[in-house]
Amino acid sequence: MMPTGLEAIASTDLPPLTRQRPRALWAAAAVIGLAVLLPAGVNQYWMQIGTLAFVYWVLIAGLDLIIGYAGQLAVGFVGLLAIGAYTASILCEKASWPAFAALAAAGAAGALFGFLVGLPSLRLKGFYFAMTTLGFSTIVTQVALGWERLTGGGIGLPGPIFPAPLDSPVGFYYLALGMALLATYLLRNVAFSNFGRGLVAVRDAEVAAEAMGVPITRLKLVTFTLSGILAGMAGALFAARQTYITPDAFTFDLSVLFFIMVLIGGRGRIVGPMIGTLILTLLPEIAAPLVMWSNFLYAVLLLLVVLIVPGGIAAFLERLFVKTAKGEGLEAPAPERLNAVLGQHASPKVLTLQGVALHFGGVRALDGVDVAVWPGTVHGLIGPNGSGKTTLLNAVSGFYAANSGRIVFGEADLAARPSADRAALGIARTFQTPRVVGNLSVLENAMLGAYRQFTTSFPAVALGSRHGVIEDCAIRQRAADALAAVGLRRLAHLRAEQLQHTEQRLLEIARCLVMQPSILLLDEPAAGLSHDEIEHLQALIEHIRSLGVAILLVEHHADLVFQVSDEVTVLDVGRVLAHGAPAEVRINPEVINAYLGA
Amino acid sequence: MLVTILVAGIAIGAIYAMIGLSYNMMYSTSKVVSFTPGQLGMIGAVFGAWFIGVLEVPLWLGFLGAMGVAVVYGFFTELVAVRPVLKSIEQHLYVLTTLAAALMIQQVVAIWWGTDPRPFPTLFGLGAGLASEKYWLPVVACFLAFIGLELFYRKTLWGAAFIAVAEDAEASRALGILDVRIRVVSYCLAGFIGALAGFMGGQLLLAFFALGATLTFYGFVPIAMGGIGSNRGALIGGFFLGILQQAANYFVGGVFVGVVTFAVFITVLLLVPRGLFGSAVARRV
Amino acid sequence: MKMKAMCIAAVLAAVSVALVAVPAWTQSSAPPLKIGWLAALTGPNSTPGIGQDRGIRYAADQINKAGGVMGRKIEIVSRDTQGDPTKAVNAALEMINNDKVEFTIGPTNSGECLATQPVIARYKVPSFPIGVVDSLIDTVKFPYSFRVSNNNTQWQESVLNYALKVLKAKKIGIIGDTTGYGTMSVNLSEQLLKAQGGVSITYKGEVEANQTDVMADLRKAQSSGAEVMVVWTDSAGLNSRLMNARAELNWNVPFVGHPVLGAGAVKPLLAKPENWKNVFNVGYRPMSFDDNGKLPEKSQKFVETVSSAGVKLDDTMLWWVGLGVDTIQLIKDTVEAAKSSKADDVKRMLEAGKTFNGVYCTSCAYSPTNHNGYPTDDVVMNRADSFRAGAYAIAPGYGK
Amino acid sequence: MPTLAPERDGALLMASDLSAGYGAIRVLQQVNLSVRAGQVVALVGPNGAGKSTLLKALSGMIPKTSGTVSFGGQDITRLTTQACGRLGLVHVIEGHRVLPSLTVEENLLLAALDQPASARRARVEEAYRVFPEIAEKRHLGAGSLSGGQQQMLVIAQGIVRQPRLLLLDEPSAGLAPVLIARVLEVVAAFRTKGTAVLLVEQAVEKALHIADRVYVLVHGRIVLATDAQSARAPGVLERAYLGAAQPS
Repeated sequence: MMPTGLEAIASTDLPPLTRQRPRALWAAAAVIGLAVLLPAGVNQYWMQIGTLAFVYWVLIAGLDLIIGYAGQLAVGFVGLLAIGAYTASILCEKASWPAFAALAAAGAAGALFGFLVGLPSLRLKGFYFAMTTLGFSTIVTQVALGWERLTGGGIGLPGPIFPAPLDSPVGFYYLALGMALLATYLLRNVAFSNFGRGLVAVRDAEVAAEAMGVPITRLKLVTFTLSGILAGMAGALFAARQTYITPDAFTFDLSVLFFIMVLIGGRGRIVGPMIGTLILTLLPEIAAPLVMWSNFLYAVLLLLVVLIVPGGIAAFLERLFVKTAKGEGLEAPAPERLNAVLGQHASPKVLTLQGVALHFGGVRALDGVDVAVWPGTVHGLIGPNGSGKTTLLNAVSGFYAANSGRIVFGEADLAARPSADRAALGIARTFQTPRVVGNLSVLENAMLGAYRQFTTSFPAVALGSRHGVIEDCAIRQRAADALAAVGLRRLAHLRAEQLQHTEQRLLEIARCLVMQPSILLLDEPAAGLSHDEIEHLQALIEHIRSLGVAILLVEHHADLVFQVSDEVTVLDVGRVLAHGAPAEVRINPEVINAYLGA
Repeated sequence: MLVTILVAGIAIGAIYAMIGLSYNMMYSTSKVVSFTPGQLGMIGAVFGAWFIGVLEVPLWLGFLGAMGVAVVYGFFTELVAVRPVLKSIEQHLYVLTTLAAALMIQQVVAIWWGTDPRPFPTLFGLGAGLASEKYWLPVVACFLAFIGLELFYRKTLWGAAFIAVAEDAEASRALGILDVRIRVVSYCLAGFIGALAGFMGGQLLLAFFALGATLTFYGFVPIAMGGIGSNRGALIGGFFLGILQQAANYFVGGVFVGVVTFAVFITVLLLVPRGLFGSAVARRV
Repeated sequence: MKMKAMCIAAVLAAVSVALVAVPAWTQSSAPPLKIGWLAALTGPNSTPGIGQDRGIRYAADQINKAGGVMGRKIEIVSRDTQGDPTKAVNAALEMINNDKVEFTIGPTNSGECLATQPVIARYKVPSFPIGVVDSLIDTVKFPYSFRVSNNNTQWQESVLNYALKVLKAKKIGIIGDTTGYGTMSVNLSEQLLKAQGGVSITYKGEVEANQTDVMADLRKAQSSGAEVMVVWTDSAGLNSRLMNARAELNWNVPFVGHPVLGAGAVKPLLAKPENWKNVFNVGYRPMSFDDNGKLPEKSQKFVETVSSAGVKLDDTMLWWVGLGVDTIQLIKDTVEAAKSSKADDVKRMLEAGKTFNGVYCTSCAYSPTNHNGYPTDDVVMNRADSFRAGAYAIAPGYGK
Repeated sequence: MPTLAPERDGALLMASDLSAGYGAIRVLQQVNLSVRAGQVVALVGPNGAGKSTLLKALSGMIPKTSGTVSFGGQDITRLTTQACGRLGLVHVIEGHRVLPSLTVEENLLLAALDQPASARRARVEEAYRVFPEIAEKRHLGAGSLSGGQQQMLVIAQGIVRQPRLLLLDEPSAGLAPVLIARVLEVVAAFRTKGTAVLLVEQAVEKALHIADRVYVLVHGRIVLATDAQSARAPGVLERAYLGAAQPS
């Protein structure tokens, strides 16, 4: 997974690839060396099985991004393989295109249909989405059968033949190996980049991803397109390896096989699915007599992986090779590191709510609320349960649309802006129950905050652009500073799900800081904190304020609110009950009654 | 010509509708959309054919035997494929485990029963031509199942308990209702209804191991149209799909029936994700 | 004490060496003649593969008992392809590279054959595919590939000649299933009939194999005035439903077409046994009972010897078993005639045109330009409902 | 303010060093609490303090991270909420969560599902006597009832289950004052029938009128445990609530 030790990251100039643990680099070199020498050491049969494994891996590398990283259960991916295979074969056979041009065309066709297969994932989840991909692949086989003039129907047609040296089994082996390495390179670049982290956030914490401004629709579609390209090219290679394709070569069982290859490997990993692909290509050859039971074994394997070894091979390997260092625990925060994080970036903006009303069904959650939060000040918001505090926060951060009234931040009228743009405007928020991306490391979670400020495009990152790597390092450094600021410096490399509840709260705050916000919305940050943890929080809030960031603090912890706030508003049943300096509000009889629920 | 399309369409539509009822029965108590209803239909057809056709067991015993196997498979599905993944339902792991359960039964039947469609015996031998039993048996069974379920929900206390668990599992637990036991019973009942579809439709569909996959897909279309959880939606969606397919088969030709069905399926899903009668989706934050 | 342990170890070592050496010693000096058999023994259409498998193993045993081929024992190396093209290609690669087979038989379905032919051709291994698709045999693309069984055109000609010459039909309807094989056969029949001239195709349709109700389609064919229905589907279910629909429309028009019209699996699917009347499936003269119910003398002897050797015939087709036996026999004769099993020698010997007289392929002959060995006029029509012990009665009108 | 040790003898329900929460979130920290037979105990505290979590931990709705709970002398720490219910520890959860598409009668009959069929009718009639307001709406869908009526129905469901101890979670939430009085009057009546009540309530003053003892829960800790009389003294609760009482 990610490199360990925060100090190692401090040197920003080295691109992440070379700074990966030497052991991983040596392992990768060994595997590639073995693959290059294989044809010499083994007969043509096992070599061609190797070719098949590489061809499948070109597809699985793309599918791993969809299932492993983005968590979209695309069950019917054989349809895209078929589209690539038929596009290449038809162009070569009927329009006598050169093989490499046909390969590129297969990639393009894969991109188009990958995009189309991705569209339903924007609205559908789980079973519904799995069903659409299954339906898609059955349709592809039926059209291949029915459109006889083009696809040769049941009789099928010959696959593309690559030019001279590559048409021999050995030559084609190296072509497939090359494509497999290219696919791995693309997968690695995206997986270890800003986009890879965004995908895992979409999989594990879609709400948090939206709050951080991750453009979920665009990210999903771009990922489906990339995996479509890989699947299409894999299809062309598959047709070339088979030398002849018929519709019944693209069976539902192959779809399930691809699905299991990713899952057995382990979600959100690269090496795991690679090994999964190798095993599931070799297994049927070794256990040929068991071929009758092959589907049954795949089903049992799928069940075992989900129920017993959710982490798959990757988790198993990690337990063996990667010793997950124990977190040494919380440190005293170092607020001075904040200057490096926020720098002079935070442009001061005023948040004003005028007459904001919002109701669900009969219940009037907010009933004409006026609140103003000035830059460089802390505005406390308190009130009994169900008074509308969190609703107000959700309205500002775009999860709810106000029925009437205006919310203005700086010059932007928020009503008009979609929720995903709020992060770009400089609005950052935490949640009542912390929403962190469990499977990402603490450092990666913090880096997610800067998703919107990452300028390199997806294709550029996929192809390993230097600029993308430099940007990534800058964000990594900013995240490291933010973690130090909140006291999580020594826990950077732990997975976020290993953190204590309070540490997860601080991680959320660090993530917000990395967004270099103009306003920070804190939703009950002190809940469940111990006494001295609250003091640390208070010091942190005061330091953030001193750097010109506006803070809207929703909190039950009365003495924290009254000590740190510059002004306090008390909400009750959706209306402003009292407003003013903390000292006056605290002794205001109405407030006490509201609190005691007289 | 219209008559043939209607009669065959309604007969097939009734089978899809019953598979839809099986989907709803499982969903109501577990909020899991499972891959196995189609396989239950296959079990009804294959085991019905085996008991009555091969072993020549009397009709009613063959019926009970086929239903029994489906109930046991329903129990197995809940125990192995649903219960362990209920805790992390938002990760949709149930898609994987129920898919595995479906593939297992399909492969076992393929190895034991063979891979060619085998005959399903005529049950009562009533009617001929368009009035043959193979057309109206599934329709009768479908309405009996639908009405039976409505009565069960409305008139019996156990039915009320089902609705309670479906509506608010936590409140039901607080009331002392054993929601786990209700869920197990619902999966067994779903097994019965699914197998009923396969058994009653056996003469139309024949006893074929790959029936499960087709019924799972075509049985899900009414659910997508009608909205998961609504039995009325499943019925209407089922009959609509049956007739649509027969018409497409006649006018457009065999190959493109799948394309037409998928086109209808995907448009409905994208326009009305919750379906026409579906229940509202919970608030996000 | 140590001594005792020592000598026990020595004895054990000696015994184990002996065990390993024994099999090698008894084997004749020459290495076994390995024949690869790509069979679909499970999966969708696996029934033909199972029948052919019985013939192949029976023939190999008989030959090995009689001393093998030039002293070399025949070893059948088989692997189940399940009718899946990818598995068939992998199986072929394994047999050729790992097991070093010198011949391959099969695969048994057209899709698989089309995928394996180019792969096998690249390794110059003589192969005997069993699919009927014409494009499987091509003396240029697949120089070492020969076919013992018939090709699709021979089936088509037998069926269409019977419809035109024996049944004397002027208006013909053609119906097939929507699989690749089905659509291809329906189009081929249409072309051949148009080339024939003097006959009108009143109905042409394709029906999905598991479409439950075919009444609508058949009613369209009936109203088109077709006098004979040519049927191309290998799905027993669809064939039975077509016959039942014909009976319900009481439209007594002969069905002429694919062998599976007479398959054992059709019988139980029929609403009434008489629905099987007036149905003629394409078959083979050597495997057909003549008018007084007797098989040709050579086939009768074959049936007796084979069933006495314990090979079951009642649940399969006799010609499948015959094809298996003939292919092994053909390999033996060719290798013995060429005195070598090298690919080029075998190819030269086969193309020399020496006719091979098998049970199923009674006069099988190849030439450098024709690698289809089956004699066309042995492809005849049978009466579908006359199925007995794997064979059929020859259809009326053949007489000679 | 030292936390008082719960009375050892004769306690019907006793929780000792009870901790619980949701996943990584620690809500309750070493809570000690007890309720004697026939006693009405009020549990108050600022919202978000963990009052509902405590009731759910006591009744087995959520797993406990540590500590034990005993009821009628029997250890019920591991029991499911259904099993606790059968022992007489009945939990009426917050938010008047009736089953809307079932009739009032069906809602009540369901509560008596685990009792012999013959006894169900008697239980339901008894509940109607306590809440005549819902008696005449017995055949209406529970969803069509007003908030107050739904609250009565939920409590009636508790009555039907013949509780020895009733855990009531904010029965007065969202109710008009006159209905709050009606509900609290019914709660007080339980005492006369010997049914103990652990009442979680926002309306602190009203709760104090009918309660025998009071526990104040702040941030998952019991900061004050005293009899209702001394709790009513001025300033006692304010200090507990508004943070003056620093948790030890």
